[in-house]
This record gives sequence, structure tokens and C-alpha cells, in this order.
Amino acid sequence: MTQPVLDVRNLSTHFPTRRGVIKAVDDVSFQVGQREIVGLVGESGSGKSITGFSILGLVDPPGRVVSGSIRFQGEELTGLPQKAMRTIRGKRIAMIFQDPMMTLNPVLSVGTQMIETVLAHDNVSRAEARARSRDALGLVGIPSPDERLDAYPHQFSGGMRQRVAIAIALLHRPELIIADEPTTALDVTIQSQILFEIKRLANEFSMALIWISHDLGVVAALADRVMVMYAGKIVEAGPVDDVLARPAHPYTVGLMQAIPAAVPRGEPLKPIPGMAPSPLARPSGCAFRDRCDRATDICATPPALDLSEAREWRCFHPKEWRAA
Amino acid sequence: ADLTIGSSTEPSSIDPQFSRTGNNQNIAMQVFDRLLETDTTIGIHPALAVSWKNVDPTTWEVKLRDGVKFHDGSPLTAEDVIFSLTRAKNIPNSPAPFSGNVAAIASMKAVDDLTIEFKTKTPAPDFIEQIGFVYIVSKKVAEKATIEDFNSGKAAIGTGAYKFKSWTPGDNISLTRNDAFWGKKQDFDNVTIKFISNDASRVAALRSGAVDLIDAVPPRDIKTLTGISGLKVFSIPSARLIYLAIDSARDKTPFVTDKDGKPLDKNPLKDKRVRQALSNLINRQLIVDRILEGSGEPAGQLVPAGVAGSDPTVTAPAYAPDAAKKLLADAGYAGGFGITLHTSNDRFPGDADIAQALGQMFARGGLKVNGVVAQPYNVYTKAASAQEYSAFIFSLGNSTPTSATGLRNLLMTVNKEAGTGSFNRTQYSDKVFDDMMRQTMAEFDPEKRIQLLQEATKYVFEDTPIIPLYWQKIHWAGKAKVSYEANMTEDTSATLAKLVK
Amino acid sequence: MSALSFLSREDALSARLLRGIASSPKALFGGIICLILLLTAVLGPLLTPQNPYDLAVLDILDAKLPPGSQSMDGLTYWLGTDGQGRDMLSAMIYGLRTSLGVGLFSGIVALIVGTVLGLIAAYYGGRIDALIMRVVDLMLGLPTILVALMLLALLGQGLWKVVFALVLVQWATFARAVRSAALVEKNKDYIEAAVTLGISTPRILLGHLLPNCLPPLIVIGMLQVANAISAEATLSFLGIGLPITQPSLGLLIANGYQVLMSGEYWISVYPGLLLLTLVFSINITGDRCREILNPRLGER
Amino acid sequence: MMDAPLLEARGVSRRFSRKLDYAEKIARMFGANLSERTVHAVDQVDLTVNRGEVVGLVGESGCGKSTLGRMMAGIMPTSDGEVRWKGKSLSALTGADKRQARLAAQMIFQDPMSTLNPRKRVIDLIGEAPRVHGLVPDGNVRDYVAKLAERVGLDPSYLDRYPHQFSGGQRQRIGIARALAVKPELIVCDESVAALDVSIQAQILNLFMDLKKEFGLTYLFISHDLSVVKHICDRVVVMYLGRVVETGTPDELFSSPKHPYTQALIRELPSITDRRRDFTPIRGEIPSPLNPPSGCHFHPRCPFAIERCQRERPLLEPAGNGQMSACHLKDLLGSAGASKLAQSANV
Amino acid sequence: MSVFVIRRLMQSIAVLVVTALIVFLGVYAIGDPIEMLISHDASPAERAQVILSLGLDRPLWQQFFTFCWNALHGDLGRSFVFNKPTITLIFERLPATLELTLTGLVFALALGIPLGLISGLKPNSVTDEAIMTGSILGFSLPGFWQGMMLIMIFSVWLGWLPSTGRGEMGSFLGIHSSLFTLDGLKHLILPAINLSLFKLSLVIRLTRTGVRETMPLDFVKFARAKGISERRIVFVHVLKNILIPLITVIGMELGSMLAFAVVTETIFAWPGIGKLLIDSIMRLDRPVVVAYLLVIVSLFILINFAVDILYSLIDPRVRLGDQS
Ligand SMILES: Nc1ncnc2c1ncn2[C@@H]1O[C@H](COP(=O)(O)OP(=O)(O)OP(=O)(O)O)[C@@H](O)[C@H]1O
Ligand SMILES: Nc1ncnc2c1ncn2[C@@H]1O[C@H](COP(=O)(O)OP(=O)(O)OP(=O)(O)O)[C@@H](O)[C@H]1O
Ligand SMILES: [Mg+2]
Ligand SMILES: [Mg+2]
Repeated sequence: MTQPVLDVRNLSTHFPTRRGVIKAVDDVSFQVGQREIVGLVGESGSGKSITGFSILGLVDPPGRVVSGSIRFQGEELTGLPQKAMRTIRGKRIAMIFQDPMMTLNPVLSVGTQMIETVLAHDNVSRAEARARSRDALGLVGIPSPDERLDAYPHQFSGGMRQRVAIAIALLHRPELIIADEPTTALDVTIQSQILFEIKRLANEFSMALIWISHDLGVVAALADRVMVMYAGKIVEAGPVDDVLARPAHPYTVGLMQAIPAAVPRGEPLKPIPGMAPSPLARPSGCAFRDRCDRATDICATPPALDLSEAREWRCFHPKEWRAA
Repeated sequence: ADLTIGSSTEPSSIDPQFSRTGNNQNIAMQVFDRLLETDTTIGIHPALAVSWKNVDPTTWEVKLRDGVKFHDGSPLTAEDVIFSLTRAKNIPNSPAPFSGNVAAIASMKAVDDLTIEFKTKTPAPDFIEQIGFVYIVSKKVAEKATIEDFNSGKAAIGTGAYKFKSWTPGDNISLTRNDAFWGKKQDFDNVTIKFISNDASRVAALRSGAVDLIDAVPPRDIKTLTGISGLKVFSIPSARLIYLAIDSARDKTPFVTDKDGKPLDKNPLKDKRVRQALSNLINRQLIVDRILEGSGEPAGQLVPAGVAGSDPTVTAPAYAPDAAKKLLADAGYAGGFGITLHTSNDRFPGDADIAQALGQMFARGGLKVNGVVAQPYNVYTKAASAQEYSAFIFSLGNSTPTSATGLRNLLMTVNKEAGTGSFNRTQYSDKVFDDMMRQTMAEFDPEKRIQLLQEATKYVFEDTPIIPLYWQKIHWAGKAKVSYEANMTEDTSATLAKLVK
Repeated sequence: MSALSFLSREDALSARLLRGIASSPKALFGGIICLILLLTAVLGPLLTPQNPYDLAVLDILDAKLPPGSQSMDGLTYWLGTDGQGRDMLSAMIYGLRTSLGVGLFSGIVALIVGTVLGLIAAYYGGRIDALIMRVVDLMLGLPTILVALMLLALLGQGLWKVVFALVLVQWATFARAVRSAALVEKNKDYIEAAVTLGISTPRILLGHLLPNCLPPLIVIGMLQVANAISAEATLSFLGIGLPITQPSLGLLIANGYQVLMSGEYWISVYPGLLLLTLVFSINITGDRCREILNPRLGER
Repeated sequence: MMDAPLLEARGVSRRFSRKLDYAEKIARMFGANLSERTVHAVDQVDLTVNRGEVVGLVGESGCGKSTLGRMMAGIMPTSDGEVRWKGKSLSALTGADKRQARLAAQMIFQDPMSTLNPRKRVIDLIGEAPRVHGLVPDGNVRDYVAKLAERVGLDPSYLDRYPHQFSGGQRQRIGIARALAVKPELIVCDESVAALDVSIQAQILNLFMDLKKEFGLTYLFISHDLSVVKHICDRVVVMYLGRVVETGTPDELFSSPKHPYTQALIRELPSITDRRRDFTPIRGEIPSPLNPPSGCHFHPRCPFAIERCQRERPLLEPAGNGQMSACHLKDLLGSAGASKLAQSANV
Repeated sequence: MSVFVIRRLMQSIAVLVVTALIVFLGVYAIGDPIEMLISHDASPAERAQVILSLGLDRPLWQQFFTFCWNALHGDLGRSFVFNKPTITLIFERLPATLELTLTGLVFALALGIPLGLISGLKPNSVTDEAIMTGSILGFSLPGFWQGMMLIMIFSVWLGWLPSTGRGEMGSFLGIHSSLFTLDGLKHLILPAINLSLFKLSLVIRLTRTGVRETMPLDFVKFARAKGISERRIVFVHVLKNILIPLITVIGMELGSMLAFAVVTETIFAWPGIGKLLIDSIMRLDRPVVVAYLLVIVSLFILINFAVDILYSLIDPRVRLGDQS
């Protein structure tokens, strides 16, 4: 196996607050291979975004990465000085955010925001930077990109803005893109346009992609591999076909059964019982224990990551799983 | 040498005839001259007029000084004087015109270049004093000049000791010495008058060395300034009387109550004994010492000794609380009554404090002081003139050589046509006094006139129409290198300053 | 956002404020000082050696005595006396009463007036809104001094008139704040939900809209009280404030300010320091409250 | 009037226009190019909701779903057309009848936090309306609210808490209990589950279904999530830019959509059974309702648009199987042909 | 834009008329100008003459309409005291006030923005606490007391700076100002500090709040994710956003500084219009008071106009002419 683009090991990111420490990301390990698209799913607050920010060193204070290692193309990112980190951000790892209305600075023209990104990393002339920005806009399917460079974000629709954000991410042909729910705020038809573009471009530029989403459908459509997060931990991971066809962790099972398509029309849905624990008061051991119908006493101790070939899960009682 | 003066006031115009108020006079007297000039105790002396003669009761002949030149080099002639006195009546929009000073003139004639013959409408004994205070402008220059021409300096051509250079409104006026001046040669080449209205700032300016001389030094700073080496204080008791006006003419008065604060159906202040009692309750010397830091002279009449008309037998009423109590008891107010005092708070130094001190003294004397209300002068004066108060503090500065004008305006019965009682805010009225004053004003013999004035003064103050408190002492302060002639007319002028050799 | 919402706690307002103040030493200090000053003001007459308002007990013979002097009748003037022979300590405590009273009272009245008008403007919109807001603009544009002077002329001098003048210049600030808060709240779904539930307009205005506009108002109110105290002091400085026989802190400073350079510093400096402490501690506490209530900053 | 539908919209339109103010009028007098700007949020919509039915309303953001929902619930007046409640026009109702009709149609909103007044306790949030309307005697409010709370799955011991002390799903339950408290017959759910996690969403949807059975409620269910609509609705109405473009039962609509827009919507819906698929998005952005395209609003984005689509507004007409569709193409090709054409063109 | 201009014009006219009316009535209510103007030994005849020549004998409404009529012809009347056109009087002194306020403003901005940035970027640090406490102090000190203390300390005790007047004037590019001479600058320092201390506090807090509200926004994080330097983020991305509220407030404050320079000008004997106003009120020089307020209100309007235009330059989302 070739060296992974990203190799995260035992990553923990904590937020110390007045009421206690929030373990937003808790001992998370995963890898992203070359040209691989990895989906990261989980319910709200499970730590998906913070995982993404941890990789780029963008966790807002008071939060910080407390332990673990993040290796990008073999290079350790944790503990890297800001300056060195900056040469990686935007250049080799790019990120796209959830809300297209908020990611662009409203008072700077799109061109400015693109050109500065070029100039931040490459020592080129402004004209050259502008040309590259224009090309990037063209790439994501924005018509008459030259004129649009002088426009301001508010003159774009949500979908267009998200494309601009993608164009910015693509400016330096990064090796890895982290996309944090970039289509959640968009309409179905626009979402599908964005998914289409991303897929095409990832392929074209041989980029690796981490796609964060709470929508299993989107991940299914896009990803090669999927990781399921619950309460700060990855509870299950594996090839997308595999995981979705035969989920092992009860949480993944519950997640898949809760969607309307899982039951015949008009039948009651099957929600996971209970609610997610508060990040401040997670039960010891398996955090899903209280909501799990298979839980036994042993679940009060933390389950180890179970590695079975390409699949992995953290559960004492996985749903029966046989290798394909 | 140069002189920088920090002045509390600013002129409203450079046109010397525009306004008769002190701030305008201060500038005018440096650039222009009058027929007469006053000394520090308001005695009059020849200036542009060298002599005058009363030919008959309605005819006067005035001789002008020879060799006087305007700043533009042209000589002063009778025509200029006639022009100036005519002009004084017709200054457009003048808020305080000299029209009263020239009202008596029936006709003027230039006998020759330096002699003028005046005819008056009625016999006017003080005629020369009236016209003597009008500033003389150059006919040639002023004839077509507007007020703007004066302010810009174009028409500010006088005969005075200094030439007008420039005026930066709100900031300063600058003057240069007139080397062709007819009078005494001045010590200063250039004079800058800075306008610093805030008392503390003005004092600070002197202390920090920004100015050489300041006027209107607040009494409370005298002690400090005297103590600072390199600074000097120049003081004089002025002819400005601070008094408590008493609403004695009306049957009911708004701010006197019984002891519980209920209105009285009778005005106690109508009773002379009550007024005297109030006067006796006041410890004038204490007020002067404590509130004014000594900057005052207890008063019992309108003008201080030294000003014509002052009667030496009328002294400041003594502090006599026991006598006062008796007087009150006699008047039927043994238990006292309630009273509210009113005062301005920005008109003269310590005005609000004095009212409070009076309040204290009245309270000790058994009265119930319902309040002491201090207001800005603009608000206060309107209400005071509208007779809205019962007992209120005012000041009256006497700038004429005798007390006649003051008495006429303050204590004679209000009569628009006769022009008497224009500042009689309490509507005080006494027939006998009115007659005495009329007789005085018609008297040509100066000696006799003064005697009559003294008699009238004695008569009227017997009745306590107002309660005189004290005459203000006024101060200038300067650096050691200058000396200043403190004067009763409260003038601040470079002509009064000298360089100490 | 829903993941974070447990952080933006909205317990009872008072609890949040208290907790917020207690968590900042600076604000706690300010709050305690405020309380002490408030208590002093309330208990004033019990604490003072002299009734500084009673002209009969004053004696100008005692005027301008330096701190620590003895009076004729054996009283010690710890902070000296003023130009009327008033014990400065007593005068300052009474002055504090007046200043705080004027500030609080005018602040509260202005708050009520401003709130009602602001709510009306926001809820009804259109012409009523435009009219009220133009008046607000005008009020905010007119110099305080001119307004106060005009009022003084019309009404005469006195405590209530100063209060009235301060209300007049302050209500506009509240009206503007309420209006902008109400415009935001008005569009929230809970108002629409109330409409759907058939709840009457007055009830919606007072029961639903108003309580939600309150937090910024409380803060503005607090800061306005500090402002009003300062404003009253400035008015007094310009000679158009309170009756001189019942000096507020501002008036004491103004009186003493004139003798500041003549060496009698205590007449101005002590009340000045007290005023400064008062306004400063209110501001410091109010400031913290603002920080706590600003939803975009959240708690530390 | 037993057979009149519970709620019916007839040719309902809603325009939001910003009138020119005096300054703009003056400017126009001087020749400035200004006109009133009008948003046609809802444009001549007919919609029937029968008693006991769950009608789904889908469409993209800004297409007028909420506006239509509000008009149906009687809290927003119509610009044109009328809304009939049990056969009677809402605008003609007065007094007690009007209040009755208003209370009978309740609304549940998207963001559970912002629909709850943060300064009120649960007991007041739910209890206020029944109390002021006199539906329950004052002394019984707590019992009444407690019962409702229990019914929607809230612990009645929480009644004295404030909304922020609840999770998103619980807040939505409070909102539901509040609506139920005035004994409505119809509930308009405006994106009521969109903000919730899938699992919570499932709980709430189940609750809706239970309540429907228990109280015989009727729902107008607004959502942009087709899979949800498909699951719980008896009939689906698809809107595009203020107009209804297609209606039908979910089974029919999802298996054979007639309108090209509906087809695209359904096709682009991601699903977990459909992995690493290729996307074939419809081109173009959603046009602004400020100046919608002429003719068929969808024509600029439609892969099959013909010249007529630009000119003429297609009417909502039966398209077989009880479906209705507003598309010119079915006239040309026949209803079956249109969808076949659509499918072939996109593959 | 034209709509914007028209709307502003109409509103301005209404505001001006109302201001004139209120002030007219107000000054009339205060007192009788005659009492203030005439000399203390004036005779009744003189008094009558003055009343007549100033037109004070006519009923108030007539005076008001005459005034309005003349105002329409650009004549705002003549000062009772100075017998100068009020406009001349005001414009003679306006430069001094403008000089003072602008210097004060520049001072407040030049010091306030950096301090606010420092505070906001390191919230709750010792520096922040110090700056914030200082700024509250700035709010709390009554202006007159502060001015007095400045004079006490810097002029009287230390003797470093002059305390009164405007100092020597220089001229540069045809502009007369005390900014161009050393003496003039010295005179300017204390009053400018006095005037600006309050605004300085305001600017500090606005900037700080702005920074604190802007820093957590997505676009800042996105800019970081692009690898932009922190400097550029603060000085371009954040600052430009902060400028928007800052400009609004500064606009308002500049107006009020102009109007309320009264206290400073009184204390420092600065020959500006603030002092003219207070003097005119005290002397009941009604034409000056009315004209002053009309000029100030017009200035307010002009400043607001300029602010709106500046606003639309900085914030591309704002389109002039749109209501709210
Ligand atoms: N600034 C912060 N301070 C304290 N806790 C935080 C902060 N940011 C995030 N958290 C906590 O970290 C946890 C993970 O948050 P994260 O944003 O990664 O969730 P998510 O999975 O992305 O959720 P969503 O789907 O809602 O975006 C949450 O429990 C959240 O409460
Ligand atoms: N009060 C209003 N004033 C002006 N325009 C409005 C108003 N309410 C809605 N609109 C406009 O009407 C159109 C339809 O809005 P509506 O809220 O009904 O859409 P929607 O389908 O519910 O969208 P979403 O899915 O985003 O909720 C939008 O373009 C909107 O901008
Ligand atoms: Mg997230
Ligand atoms: Mg909606």
C-alpha cells in the first residue's frame, strides 16, 4: 500500500470550558489514501468539523489538539509552527466550509479573495495571479469568469458562492481537500451540480477528499470509504459499499434505519432511541451504550477499535459481519 | 516691547459707536478718543476737547485740541466731531447706542476748524458729560463705512494711542502703537488682546506665561496670585454696587410665605422696618471677607466715596441681629416669615455664593429660608424684570462721574416718557425723592448739584428701597514687568498699562 | 448550531448577569463599589455629621477650611468645608444621593418612555415609525445644553426640571435601541406562532416582544444612568443644573473647580473623585453586563 | 356542506411589492428608471386539502412554499383568490367564526428554537393560548399542559423549564404540543423536521403520524426533502417559483414524474442505495422571483424547452393516473411520451 | 443614487424647519434679549429704539416667517450682538472648530483603532484589561473636569503646553490653520486631547467589539484555511469589516463633536463655534443660535451624506437609495 496522503493517529481535540472539558474529538485515527474520497458522517455535534479543523490547525481557542499525530504526506502537522502550517493551508490542503453565505468576506471582491490566495503561496505577478483565478472560476463552471472576478460575494447566489469557494480551494491544486458539509445549505438541484463538479475535479486533479456530511445519501453517492462518528469517536469505518450494505456498529445500523427510505411508505420510522449524550457528560465506555439495544455490562469499558481487514469498528457486539 | 492681555470679554464690533457696553469700550478707547476722558475714579478730564463753556442754559461752546491727527494722517476738525455726534444716533441695529448721549443736542455748528457751538433742546447741566463720552470717528472714513469695514480695519481709523491691526473673532485683537498720538507716548509697540472668558483659564494663562496681563481676576485667586513671585495684582474698589432688590411696592409678593410655606396675604417687605431688619441681619464685612476674600467694600448707598454724589453720612448698615429682631417684632413678624432668594450665577464673581450666605444670615435671624435659587443671567434677568421674584440680587455699575444717572435709573419712579426708573425692577416709587432728583438734574452749578445729590441719597436710603451689600473690588493681575492703573470704570486697555523699568 | 446551543445558556436574566459579574474580578469590584455607594446614598442622612441643606446650621465663618479642621462647635471636617462652610463629607454624601437619584430616576423614566415609543414604532412601522424616528433623530441632534436651558427657562430651576430635561435628552436613545431590537425580534417565528395561536396584539407586544427586547435595554439603561450623572454634573458646571443649596456631586465640583487653582483643592477634587468612582464603577459593571448579554460574544 | 374539502385554495396569489416612496416618485418624475418591484411569491395556486389527508408541498428554496402555507393557515392575507375553510372563504369570516377557523389551523415552524419565546417557561408556552381563549379553566391549565406534554413525549416534570434547556427534538415537541393545545383540525408543518438529525427527525415524523391517527388531524406538510414527503404524504404538490407544476400521489409521482422539474428533483435525490453514482444536474440557477422567466418559469433550465414554453404559461392539467402537471410537452408528446423523452435525454 | 439624494434633501428640509421652529420658540422662552443687550444705564427711549431696530416688537410668528422667508434667500439674519450676518460670524469660527474636532478625531482614530485591535485580538489578556479599564475611565471622566486637570497638570504645573487660545496660524496650500506652525500645534494639543478622550474610548471599544465579533466568523477561518498571513487577515479582512460600524458611529460622533465642543472650547478659550453658541445662548443672541443650529444640523446632514457614500464604498452590499 502506498503512503497515505493523510495519516491521523489517536487525535484528540478538547475544549476546556467553565463547565468541564468537551472532548470534541477523542482518540480518532484514520487514513486517507491517494486519490481517495472519504466520507465522514455522524449526527450534529459528533465532532466531524472539529476533526477537519484539527487537521488544518484551525481549532478555535480555547480548543486545541491535546494529543495524537497528524501526518500529511509523511510530515507531522501537530506542533508545526504557524508559519510552516500556513504554507500548507490552502496550498496543499484546502478546505471548503458549510455555509456558502458566510465563507466569503462580504466586503472584498471575489477577485481579491482569490488573488490573495495565489499570492500567499506563489511568488507570481498580480496579472498572473488574476489569470489563474480566472481559470479556476472557469473550471468550476462560472460563466464569464473574468467579469465575475470583480464582483462581490453578495452578487452571487448560494450555489455560485460555493463554487467560488471550491475554485479557491482548487487554486493550488491541493493534494487534499476537506469539505465540511459544503452542500447542506443548498437546494437539491444545486447540490447535485456541486457534487458533480467536485467529483469531476477530484478525479481530474487526482486529489484526495474528505467529505463531511450528515447525509448518508450524499456520502454514498460520492465516497470510496466512509467513517461514522459518534460522540467524538469514529465508531465504524470501511469501504462505502461494505459499510452501507452491512453495517456493523449498532449506531450505524440505527442511522441507516432511521431514514424514511428505510421503511415502506406510511410505516412508522425506526429512530434510534434516546438522545445523544451531552459532550460534557458522556458515559464511560461506549458512548452509545445507553441507546443501544445490544449493550451489556461490558460496554461500560471502552471498546477497542476492531480491525477486520478493510473494516473497523468500536463495539463489543457488532452486528454479525462476515467478510465479503 | 510687546504686551499680551488676557481679557474676559470680546468686543462685538470695532465700530466705537456700535455699542456702549464695556467690552466694546475697552477696544474703542485704545483706538479712538472721546472729547473727555475719565481718570481711575471716574473724574473727567479734557481729551479731544480742551475746554468748554456754557454760554447760556441751552448753548455750549467746545474747543477742540489742536494738532490731533487720525491714523490715516488727516487732522481732526470740528466737522469730524459734528459728524460723529450725528452718526451716534443712527447706528443701524445698535443694541446699546449712544443715542442717549446726544439726545439733548438741538443743533451743532462749526464755528471754526476747532470750535463747535451746540444748542440743546432743554437746559442740560451735564451736557458736556453726555457728549463727552461719545467716540469720535473720522468723517472722511466713516461716512460710507459699514460695520464690516470697521471690523476689517478699513474704517477703524481713530485718533487713539494704538492703531488697529486685526481682529480674529473669538481669539484675539492686535494693535500697534500710534507714534503720532497726541497724548503720552505708549510703552508697547504691539498689543495683543486675547479673549479668555473662562476665569480659571484666564488665570492659568497668566500663570503659564501665555499672557502678560489679565483682567477680571476672580477674588478667590487674589491670594494665590499675590503669593506667586513674578506676578502682581492691581486692585481698586469699583463703583459697582451689589444689592439685594426688595419687592416693596406690591401688596402681595410671590416668594414670601409664612413659616410653614403658605402664602401670606400681606407683603411684609412693604414695611420699612422689615427691610431695615433684613439689612441689619446681614454681616456685610463677613461676606466680603469670607466669600470675596476681601474683594469688596460694605455699602450703604449707591456709589462709594470718591464718586460725586456719595454721601459720607450714609454708612453701611451695621450687623445688628438684635436690633433686627426687635424691628421684626415691631412690624409684627416676631416669628419671622418664609422667603426665597433669587440670584444669577454667572453675572459677577460670587453671585450665587452671596445669595447663599444671605440665606444663612436670614435663617440665623429667624426667618425661614425656603430656598436660594441661582440661575443664568439670561433667564434670571427676564424673570426679575417681570417682577417674578421677591428678593433678588443684582448689581449696578456706575460709569458716569456722578451718581445721578444711577439713582435716576434705579430708584426713581418708572416712567417711560421721562426716562426714569429704567432699572427700577421693584417699581419702587417715592414722590419726594423723584422731586429731589428732578431738581438735581436741572442744576447747573456743579457744587450745588453734588450737594443736592447727596441730600437725595441720604433721603432715599433712609427708606431702604434696596439693601446695598457691597461695592466690588476689581482686580487685574500681571507679570512683574508691567504695571496697570486699576480703575473704577473697569476698563482694560493697553493705555492703562506701563512697562516697569 | 444546535450542537452549541447548550452553551448559550439563557437562564433567568438576573442569574446570568450575577454569574457574569461574579466571574470577572473587575466587574465584581465595580459592582461592590456600586452597592456601597448606593447604600451610602440611601442611608445618607443617618451617616452625615451635618445636614448640608440646612442653611441655618451652616456658617460662612467655617468656609473653605482644609480637611481635618475643627469647626466652632467641635465638629471635625474630615474632608474640609466648601465656600459656604458646608462639611464636605456631608455635602458629598448628600450630593451622591442627589446625583444617583437624578441618574436613576431620569434613566428609568426615559427607559419607560423610550421603550413604549420604540415598541410602537417598531410594531406599527410606516408613518408612525417614521414620525417617531425623526423626532428621535432630532432629539439626538440637539445639544443637551440647549434643551436643558430652554426647559429651565420654561419651567424654572429645580431638581425635577433637571430630571425632566435629562429624560427628554435620554429617551431617544432608548427608543432607538428598543426599536432596533424589536425589529429583529418581531420577525422571529415565535411572534408568528403567537399570532397563529390567536393571541391579541397588546399581549404580544407586552408579553412576548418586550421581554425579549429587555436585555440590551438594561445595559443601555445602566450606562445611561452613568451618563445622566455626568450630564447633570456638566449642566451644573455650566450653571444650569440643580439648586445651589442642594448640591449634587456635579455642582460641588463645579463650585470647587473655580478655586481649584487657588489651593483649595478639596472642594473640587474629593467630589470629583467620588463622581469618578461612581460613574466608573457603574460603567465597569454595565460594561460587563453588555459583554454577557451580547449573544455574539457569549460567555467566556 | 359535508363534502366541501377542509381547506381549499382557489387561484391564490401573493405578491410582495415595495411601493415607491415619495422620493422615488419624484425621481421617476425626473426620469429615473424606477418601478415598483414585485415578488410573485405565490402565483395563482389551486390547492385542496381534504380532511384527514397529508398533503406534501415540495420545491426549492424561495419557491413560495412558506408563503402558501401561511395563507392556508390564515395568518397571511392573499393578494388574489381565496382560501376556503370548510367551504367558507376565510376573508368572509368574522368574529367567533374567524377565531375558530384561525385556531383550527395551526402552524409548526422549522427552527424549533426561534419559534419558542426564550423568556417563557414550557407551561406558559403551551398553556398561554388555551388559557386566554378560555379553552381550559385557569386552575386546570397545568394538568392540561402536562397531559399534552406527555402525549408528545415530554417529561411533564420539565414544565417549569425554559426552552433552551431542551434539545432540538424536545423543542420541536414543545412546539407541537403548543399547536395541539388549541385543538386544531389542521396543522401546517413548515419544514418542521429539516433542522433535526435523522434519528430525531424519525421520532418527530412518527409523532406526527401518531397524532394524526389519534386526533384525526390533517397536515399540510412543507418540505424540501423529497424522501420525507414521500414517506408520510398522501398527496404531493411540487412548486417551482410560485407555481404548482405537478401534483400526484407519492407512488405515482415518484415512479413516473411528468414534469421535467419533478423528474430532475427525483433523479438528483441522493440515496444510500445509489452509490458512487454519476450526477447529471440540471443546468442553471434558480431564477429570481423578482423577474421570473416568461411563459413556463422552468424553461431556461429545461432540457426539452421549446419555443412555446417561452411564450405561454402551461396550465396544471391532468396527466393520467390522477396526476396533474403543468407542462406543454405533454400536449405535444402525450403524457407518457414526455417522461420517456425526459429519461432518454438525460441518460 | 438620485432617489437617495432626493430623500435626503426632503428629510433635511423638514428637519431644518423643525429645528428652526423649536429653537426660535426655545430661545424666545429663555429670556428677553433686550435685557442682555442694552447697556445698564440705557433710557427707555433707547430701549424702545433697540427693540424696534431689532424687530423684536413684532409678534413671534411674524418674526419666524420673516426669518424663514429670508432664510430661503440665503439670509440667516444678523447677530443682535455683533450686527454681523450670522453666517459670516459662524463661518469665521467654523474653521477653528473643524480644526479642533478633526484633530481630535484623527487622534481618536489613530490611537483608538490600534488599541482596539490589540485588545480585541487578545481578549481578556492583561493588556486588554488595561486598555478596557482605561477606556471606561475615558467614558467616566466628565469632560470639564478632565479639561481642568489637563490644564492644571500640563500648563500650570509642568508648563509644557499652553492652555488657551489657538496660537499662531500658518498657511499651507491656501488653508489657514494652526496645524502648520509649531506654536499652533502646541496650542492644539490639550484641547484636542480633551475633546477626543471620550471618542478615543468609543473607538477603542467599537474596534474591539468589532474584532471580537468578526474574528470567529467563517470567512476569517476560511481566510486562514487559504493560508493567508495573519497580518493580512487582521488588516484587510477584519479591519475592513470593522470600518463599517466604525464609520457610522464616527459620522455621528463627528457631528456631535462639532456640536458639543462647547465645554472644551469654553475651558480652553478656543475661538470656535461651540463657544460662540454658549455665549450666544447666554446673551440670547437668537439669530446666532438659530443660525448656528441650522448650520450644525446641515453639517450633520452633510456628514451623514458623506458617511453613507463612504459606507457604500466600503460595503459593497449597501446600495444607496434602497430603503433600510
Ligand atoms: N468553540 C467551541 N467551544 C466549545 N465547544 C465546542 C466549540 N466548537 C465545537 N465544540 C464542541 O465540539 C463538539 C464537536 O463539534 P463539531 O462542530 O465538530 O460537530 P459537527 O459534527 O461538525 O456537528 P454539525 O453537524 O452540527 O456541524 C460539539 O459537541 C461542540 O459542542
Ligand atoms: N415578507 C416578505 N416580503 C417580501 N418578500 C417576501 C416576504 N416573504 C417572502 N418573500 C419572498 O417570497 C418568495 C417566497 O418565499 P417563501 O418564504 O414562501 O419561500 P419558501 O419556499 O418557503 O423558501 P424556503 O424553502 O427557503 O423556506 C421569496 O422570494 C421571498 O423572498
Ligand atoms: Mg460541523
Ligand atoms: Mg420557507
